[in-house]
Amino acid sequence: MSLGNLSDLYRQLILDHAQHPHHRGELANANQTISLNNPTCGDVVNLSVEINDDQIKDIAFSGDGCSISQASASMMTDLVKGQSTAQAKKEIATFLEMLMGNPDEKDVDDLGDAAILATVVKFPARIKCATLAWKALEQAIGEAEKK
Amino acid sequence: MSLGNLSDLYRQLILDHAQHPHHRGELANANQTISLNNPTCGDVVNLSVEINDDQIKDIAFSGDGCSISQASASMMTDLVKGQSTAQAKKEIATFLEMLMGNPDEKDVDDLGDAAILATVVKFPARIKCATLAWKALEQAIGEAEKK
Amino acid sequence: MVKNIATARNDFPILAQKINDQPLTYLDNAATTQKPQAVIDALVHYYEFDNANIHRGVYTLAERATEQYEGVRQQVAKFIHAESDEVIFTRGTTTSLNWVALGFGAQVLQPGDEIVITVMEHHSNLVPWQQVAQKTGAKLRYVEITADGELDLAQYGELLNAKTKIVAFTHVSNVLGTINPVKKMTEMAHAVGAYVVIDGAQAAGHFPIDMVSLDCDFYAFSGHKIYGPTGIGILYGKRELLTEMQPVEFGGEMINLVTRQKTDFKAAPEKFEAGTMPIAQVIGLGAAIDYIQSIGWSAIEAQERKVTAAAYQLLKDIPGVEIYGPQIGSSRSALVTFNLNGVHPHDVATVLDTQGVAVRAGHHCAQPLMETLGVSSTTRASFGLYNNLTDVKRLAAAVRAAKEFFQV
Amino acid sequence: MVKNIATARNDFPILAQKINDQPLTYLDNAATTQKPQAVIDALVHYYEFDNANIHRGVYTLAERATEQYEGVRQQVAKFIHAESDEVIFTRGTTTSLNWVALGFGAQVLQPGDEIVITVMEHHSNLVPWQQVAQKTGAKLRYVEITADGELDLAQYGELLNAKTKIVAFTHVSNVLGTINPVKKMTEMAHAVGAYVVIDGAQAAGHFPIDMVSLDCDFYAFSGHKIYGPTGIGILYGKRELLTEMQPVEFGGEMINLVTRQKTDFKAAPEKFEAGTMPIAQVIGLGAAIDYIQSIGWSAIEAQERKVTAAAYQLLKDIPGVEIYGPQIGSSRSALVTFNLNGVHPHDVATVLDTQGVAVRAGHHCAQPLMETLGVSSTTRASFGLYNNLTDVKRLAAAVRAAKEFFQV
Ligand SMILES: Cc1ncc(COP(=O)(O)O)c(C=O)c1O
Ligand SMILES: Cc1ncc(COP(=O)(O)O)c(C=O)c1O
Repeated sequence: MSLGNLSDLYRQLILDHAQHPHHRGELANANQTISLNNPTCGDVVNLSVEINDDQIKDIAFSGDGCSISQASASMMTDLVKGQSTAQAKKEIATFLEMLMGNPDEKDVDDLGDAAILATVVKFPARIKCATLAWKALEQAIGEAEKK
Repeated sequence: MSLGNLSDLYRQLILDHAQHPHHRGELANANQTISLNNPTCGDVVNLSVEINDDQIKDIAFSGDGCSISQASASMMTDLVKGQSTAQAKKEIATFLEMLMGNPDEKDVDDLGDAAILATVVKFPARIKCATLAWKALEQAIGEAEKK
Repeated sequence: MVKNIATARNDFPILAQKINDQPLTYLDNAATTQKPQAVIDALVHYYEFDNANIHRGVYTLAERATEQYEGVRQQVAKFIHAESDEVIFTRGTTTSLNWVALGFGAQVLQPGDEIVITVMEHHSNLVPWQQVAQKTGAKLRYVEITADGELDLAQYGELLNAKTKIVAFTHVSNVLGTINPVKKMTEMAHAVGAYVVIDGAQAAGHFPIDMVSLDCDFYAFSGHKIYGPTGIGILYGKRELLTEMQPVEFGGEMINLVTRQKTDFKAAPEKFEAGTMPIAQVIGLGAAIDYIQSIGWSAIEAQERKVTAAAYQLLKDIPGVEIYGPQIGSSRSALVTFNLNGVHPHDVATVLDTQGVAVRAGHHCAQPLMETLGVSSTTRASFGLYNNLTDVKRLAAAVRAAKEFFQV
Repeated sequence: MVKNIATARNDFPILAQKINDQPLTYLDNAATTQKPQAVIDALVHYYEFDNANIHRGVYTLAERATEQYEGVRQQVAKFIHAESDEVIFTRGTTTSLNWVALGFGAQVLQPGDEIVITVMEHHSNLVPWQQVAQKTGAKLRYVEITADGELDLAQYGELLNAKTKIVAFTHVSNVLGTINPVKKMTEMAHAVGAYVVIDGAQAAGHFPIDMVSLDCDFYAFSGHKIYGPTGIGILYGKRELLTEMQPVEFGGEMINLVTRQKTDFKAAPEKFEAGTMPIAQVIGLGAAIDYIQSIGWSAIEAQERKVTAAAYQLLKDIPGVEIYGPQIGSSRSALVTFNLNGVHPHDVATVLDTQGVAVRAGHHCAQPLMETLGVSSTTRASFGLYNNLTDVKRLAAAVRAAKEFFQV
């Protein structure tokens, strides 16, 4: 029984993040909390972020979802923790473009581990899983900027 | 240009009734008036009937419709004027059965001129035109019997 | 692939058949159009290769079906110059208009507000507004027509006032053929702060429609009248208004989160698309739009103009024929409605059918207009891109035959 | 023509294809079924020979289309043991249920009245009742399930009281597979004077349904789940209740007489069928019912029972697989919902897809049930008449492959 291009989707790095996600939990001193769900499958991401002086001081996530959504959230939190909100917004845009199949090779390099999620493009039904956490962060930053 | 089986539908007798309908108008001393329309095409029949002692003393119709509906109303009024309501109900049933393609040959003979409308069965879109006046009479008798 | 309008007839398998031993002359396109082979093939291909429920599946077929379904949404958006998330799929124009009336109209109307419609509306753009007027205490007011069968724009202007909340009108009359000045009417309505709803059932498929240029708030049309399958309609709505508008049907797929006592909906367009949608029909609609574009608007418009003008003239030349609606040369679409004096439209249509000519006889779901015209019914010949001068000659010959047969 | 269930697979062209180089093992029949050649042919034939708008035309094509459309209404009536005028065509189960909720429920419910539904409802038989409850001030109450995944009949009995006005439940759970004792539940509801609405989406097509025997007041199902086209649904209603029920959509064809300010509707079923209906889809539905009857209920039931039992057993034998719903041997329909511990259903479904096995992963539009089961999503394999033991073996092998791949 051939498992075809499955290992394209589930690279070891992705499985590692999914099984041992980084920054899982809730922040005691979050000033932004956002829950997003993927209504198609029921994946949920609860993001808690501490944003001060236009900087992501700390970030954590909880919730429930498939290995792609969990790994993606883990990789994202690794990437943006400590970044300025401007920088994080740029990373989010790069990531979402990549998942729409229009990767900007230069920028994609900046995404760290998350760059590996480019392979999800070949599995259209899983794209929403990969983008859920990033869209939550986008909203969280948007809310923070409103204040 | 062949007009196919048109003259089956429009027999001379039908055209005569359509062009010179009998009992057209309204009754001064009607005790039942019913308006029915064929919502598909907009044909309207207004029937006025004088029913006393279970007998159709007088009957007339007005309204607007195609030659089939006008001829049918004219033939029907010829037939039922003076009949007992029981007899008229029987004629109506015979007529409606005939138009559904199940003529009872023996009874059909009693329909007078209206028997010729059997040919309408071959033109399904016109059946409702042929039955409109008869259904109006059915309702009128029904109302009279309620009293 | 570019298609030639001169041979378009051959793309429609149904037109090859004989009716009552005569070649089929199909002139009831305003009721529904025939379907090109490409649309039939798209349906067959979908059912033979890609059929699956959309949005919910993680497997290959479901992805294919979802991608095609959402692809057609983008295609429709381009077709009418709108954004994808402004395009809602419905069962047909009637459903589209009912949803606007109930999901939007009933939300914004207050007692005393006014709804303006026209006497030339199809029942589908009339009864829903009667109902909403009743429900909300709003008042329904009518734009009249002139003797030429055009909307009375002066009177329309007088009707509009600060209480006017919704103005709903047809782009093209399905009886008179009048093409209304919808852009101007929209501007006038917007000037008093009213929302504009356009019934495009008789416009789409005949000439390009452009939401950006029209600037209307809602626009409705049907797939089956633009060479697509039955069972699919479109509702366009401006993005911000779709946000306000409430869904009318509730169920699977349109929700974000359901708990026992409360439900949170998705954003438009998904919030309106409850349950399993007419997926195959959406895909067939996509093929119909492709087909229209392969023929091209200028060819379609020129052909329909030529055929309509010829029909108008040939019918006018028959003594006893009365034609309704604007003269040729006015803003007029691809249909001719007429009566033969002394012969009921039903009888005319029956005679025409024996000649293979399919036309419609009746009130055309526009009873208030019939009343205004002072007739109880009429006969209508309506054209599509495949009709030609031969069809029109057959029509005229058949009307002459009817005249002879009934000796009028 | 009698068809053989053993070769039924060959009647469905889509099943001949390969997915990811594997034979397609289609196990998402609860979402939508595939279509036999006979249904595809009926659609093609309609569009190639008979396409016209119904009811309104005096010409040959319109008569043919009308006759076929009304013929299918009679066919559906026979199929469910009802009268023709008790059968309404809709877009799907979701539309059917919304129309009952809004057109009937909202009419009869008073503040303080109670609506009883169950925790195993699909959102389509849940959200409409939430909405109507909100609108009317009625209270929504839930029947719970037992540990075995069956409805708690004792608690159902306790919920019923003089305030219960409407009871709505699914015939078959689309997640648990439970076949509810709908006849008994209907009797109990009628005993307190409540109306009964049954969601038959997962029942129709799997075993005969009989309106006379069930004696329910309304019953809804979808064409696309019984081997028919997308875009067509059915609502059965008892004749006298359809008279009370109000139309939800307004427009052409459902009216008797329209004047400027007032409209008079036709009788049921016409009063509910506004505008151009999904005509081709109705005709395709007729072909689907013919197809089911050519196979025969006893063959379908036996095959689905065998396949379901085998799937249940083969999955149960895989360590780490948890199955939801009643045991085999209980009253249980043709689906098995499960989870593989430690692997999210989405990931399971993706692995299965690489093996050509199409299953559904998610909440199955039944979030309150998911919450009750304490899971956020599950994997579901659901069967149709063409599935066989080979399909089930492929399913089990693919689940074992997933287990291996994720090393759980
Ligand atoms: C139990 C149940 N009810 C209702 C529905 C809704 O049916 P449809 O999507 O055809 O409207 C479904 C199917 O998704 C179902 O499984
Ligand atoms: C002007 C107009 N509006 C609305 C409709 C209704 O369209 P549908 O029957 O496709 O819902 C029609 C067609 O019958 C029409 O001609």
